[in-house]
Amino acid sequence: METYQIYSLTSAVLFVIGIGGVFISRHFIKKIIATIIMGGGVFLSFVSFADRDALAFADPVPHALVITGIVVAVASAAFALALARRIYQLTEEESFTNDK
Amino acid sequence: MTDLPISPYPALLVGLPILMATLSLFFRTRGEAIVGIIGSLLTAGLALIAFVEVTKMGTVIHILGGWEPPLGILLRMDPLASVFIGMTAVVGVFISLYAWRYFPAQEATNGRLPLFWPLWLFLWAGLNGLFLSNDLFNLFVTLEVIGISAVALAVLSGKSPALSAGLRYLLAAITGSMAYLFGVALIYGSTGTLDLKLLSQVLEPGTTTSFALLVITLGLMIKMAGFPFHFWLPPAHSSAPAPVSALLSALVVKGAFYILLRLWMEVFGVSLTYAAGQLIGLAGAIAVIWGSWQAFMQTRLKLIVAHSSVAQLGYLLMIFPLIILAPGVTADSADWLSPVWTAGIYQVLAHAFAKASFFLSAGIIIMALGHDRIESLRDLVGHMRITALAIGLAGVSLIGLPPSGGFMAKWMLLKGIFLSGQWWWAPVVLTGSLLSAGYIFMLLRLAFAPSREKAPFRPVPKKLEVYALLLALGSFLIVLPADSLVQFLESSEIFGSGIETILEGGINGND
Amino acid sequence: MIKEVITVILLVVGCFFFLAGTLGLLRFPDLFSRLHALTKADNLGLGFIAAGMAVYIASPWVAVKIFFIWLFTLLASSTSSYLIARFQKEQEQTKNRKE
Amino acid sequence: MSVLIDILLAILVIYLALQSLLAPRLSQSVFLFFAFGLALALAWVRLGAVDVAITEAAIASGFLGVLFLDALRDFSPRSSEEQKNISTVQNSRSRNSVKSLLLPRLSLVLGLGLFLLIALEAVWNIPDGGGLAADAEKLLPQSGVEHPVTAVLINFRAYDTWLEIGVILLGLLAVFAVGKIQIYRKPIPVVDDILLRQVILFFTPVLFLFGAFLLYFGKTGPGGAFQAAVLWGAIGILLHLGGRPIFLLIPRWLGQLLLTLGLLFFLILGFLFIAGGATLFEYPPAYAGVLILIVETLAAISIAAALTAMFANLNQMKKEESNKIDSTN
Repeated sequence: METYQIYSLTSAVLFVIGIGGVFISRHFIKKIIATIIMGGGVFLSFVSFADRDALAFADPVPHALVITGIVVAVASAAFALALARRIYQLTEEESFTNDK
Repeated sequence: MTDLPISPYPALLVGLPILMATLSLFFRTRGEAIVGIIGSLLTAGLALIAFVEVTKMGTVIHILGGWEPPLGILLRMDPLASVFIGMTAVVGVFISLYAWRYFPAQEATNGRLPLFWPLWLFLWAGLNGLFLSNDLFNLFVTLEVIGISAVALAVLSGKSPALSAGLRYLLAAITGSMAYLFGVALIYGSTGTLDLKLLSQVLEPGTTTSFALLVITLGLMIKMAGFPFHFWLPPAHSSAPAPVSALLSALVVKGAFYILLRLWMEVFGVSLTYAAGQLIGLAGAIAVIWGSWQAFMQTRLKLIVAHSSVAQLGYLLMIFPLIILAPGVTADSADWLSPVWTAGIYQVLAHAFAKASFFLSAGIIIMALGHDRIESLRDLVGHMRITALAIGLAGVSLIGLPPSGGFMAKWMLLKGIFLSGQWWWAPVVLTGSLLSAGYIFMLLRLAFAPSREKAPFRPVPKKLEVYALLLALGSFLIVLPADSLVQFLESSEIFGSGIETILEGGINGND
Repeated sequence: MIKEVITVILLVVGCFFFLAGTLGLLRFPDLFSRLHALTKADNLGLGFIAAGMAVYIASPWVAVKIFFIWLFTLLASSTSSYLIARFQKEQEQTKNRKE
Repeated sequence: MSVLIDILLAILVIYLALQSLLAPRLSQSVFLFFAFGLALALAWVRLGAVDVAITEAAIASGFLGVLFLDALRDFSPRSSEEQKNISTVQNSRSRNSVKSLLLPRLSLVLGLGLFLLIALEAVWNIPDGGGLAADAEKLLPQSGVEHPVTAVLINFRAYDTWLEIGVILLGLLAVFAVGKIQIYRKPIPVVDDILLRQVILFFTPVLFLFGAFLLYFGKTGPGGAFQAAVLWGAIGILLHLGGRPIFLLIPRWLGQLLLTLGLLFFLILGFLFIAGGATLFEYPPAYAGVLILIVETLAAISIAAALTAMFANLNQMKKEESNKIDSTN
């Protein structure tokens, strides 16, 4: 088994854990963490595919895409966190009352 | 590809709103609004100039940084994109004018809403960027710009129901874009390119492609509130301030639909099956019935309108089974493609105008009454003639009665359905129309009913009512240039084409 | 060869201190002694590992960088454990005052 | 041997991800999430993506972790009595609904399992598309920088990066929209501690220098605007926690300028290129190197300012001031 294969399989597992977490977790914070885990899986897949042909010059495009993606994901997670904290301040709710 | 005429407009259409949004941050509330409205007018003007340019020159491109794909990114403004951009500009400018009057008028009752203008301009830039984009990853970034600004706009009122709905919306949006991005990773890994045009040449069917198609479709379905994932839409759209509801419903959800259409038509043709089209059509059909029924059951005006959005988006999904041809059918022999595409584009346009008008009218009613429970709509005609007329016209277009844009959409859809022989979709279209007629006429009956007591209608700026009415009229006026519009769109590569499926049977690669 | 042997010895010693620190974190009864175990042992362990890496790479420039890494970690971890301890002490004092 | 390390690391990453979702207490979740981010950063290093590793450790694990940690203050201060009440309510509720929930839960888990199998097959059988390494290598000399990742970020795909800087500013605006605080107003109560103050004073120039180092060497090696920005943002966060909220100490317009500088300069430069007959972000080759350095520096300043303001705003979301706002509809 090659290195990239280990991590590309890991990426699929993380992605599914993330999706499951978003739907099953109840607490807002855990839902947000789940989206980041999902993102981690996606970004890992980008880079692991790029690592396949071990050339001297690795494909820089996925690396750049992943850096962009991580920053974007963090910005939306920070926003989600602000929303979650505000909801908790106003209503003392830590999760959506009617489960989706 | 790169021999097409180069134009600066695509870059300006994204850059200008962001420039104005950033500049507006330097001012306090009133100054922010002034810069904001100037930014909106400039962006709309620019969009119309660009639209005219495309009608003259055909598809134009802008090669960002001078680096050609696959390494660089290319913006492409073809007739289809320019129609979406034009729609955004026209609807956007009316909503901007409305917001310009609406927020100061609200100030006394509801407090100020700072940040509306920069967020709205960011949203506009994101939408323009999405319609112009020709690159899978860039589409993700524009989707995020749209997602974050849309949710931020939706929670501007700061009340807890809006915040809760907003968080649900945001989590759905993030999940949707991550699912989309996973598909992009798989596609890039298996082809080494992100450019849509190049992808259509090199993508090959296989497990990976099918799975990528699956996650991309699921992600975009979440974003456009397609049937099993519609849960976030009604609360988010109904709890936002009126101009924002109008933006979210009329424009934002169309973005995800636009990408879905583009990707299915341009990129994933090799991996699609007839059954995949049928399945997504089924999701649309359920949305039409379920959304209309839910709208019928609501007792608050904004919730009715929001649920009706779920149904109207369902119609858009129903064009997929008709443009994905059964094995053995060639696109040349399929004479229903042109009506179906016309139906699709008119559904988008008519819904944008009518729904924006509807939400703006709802905002006026809330301003006048302080709430939007429908039993207080009694004698609306007596007090607010213009708003009642706007609701009536928008309603007629949503039902699909002649001579509205909605009628054009549904008529063409039915025509396409019968020409293609897929008769089983016809009852859905008719039932949906009947149900929407049900809730619209219920509203109108109340509006004409005499009130029992003296209703406490507060005065509302006349101009607000006029903007809502003009948008409602827009959903009728779009029918007039129908022939030239369709002709213009047919010079776009994907408009009027169908997908000839290669793979047999199975729902391999769909949801 | 000698270089590798020295590296391995330093790394093993470093790992031992980390292990001891973790054990202390898990087994000690109260916050203060846990902090004590964690910072003392971990800083030392990190020092040995840093020394091991410096020997292995055998370049003075890299050794200086590694030394700074160790120094900054030392500063940060001791300050943060000090703050944690201080917070805990204040909490206990207010609790005592209430009772 | 090295495969073994990778397998262990992969298992660790998956374990930490699962545990951070399954941990019973929220604080455990957050700390495991920190650990998850660091383990993932190690995975990036194993895959040769050092730039990504720095970004992951700095932003996704570091900055976001700090935000989560700060949020714990909100969610945890509940007396044990209240906790008990809530858990009994939840228990009675869950006892009633346990039967009705079992079937959907089970089908959800089964569905996820099936989905996982398909996903694993899809990534296992992925055809090798080759990627863009050759194109990037060929055009690298014209880009003005020597490090390929920086070249892609700031030159080849500058449009994405520019939009991304916009997304960060947008995220900050969104946080403002929730918090209703335009760049925070009053200073937070500070732990007045001589040691803390001295350490912050010591770390400020160190972090600044290290950020500048990463920024400058992004031209030739791993590093660049985003990594530098997080370090500079850390300065802002430290100063804020040490009782020196920088946005309060500088005039309002300067704060706004810092926040928008990167985006505006990037954009105005692009418009100038268009006016000169080129396309957006088409650097004249002779000046590409210099312009990229300026763009990166200003972008780093803006991102750092945005991260600081984001943290400061979230940090200020306190219970007291929110109670005044009517929570009813």
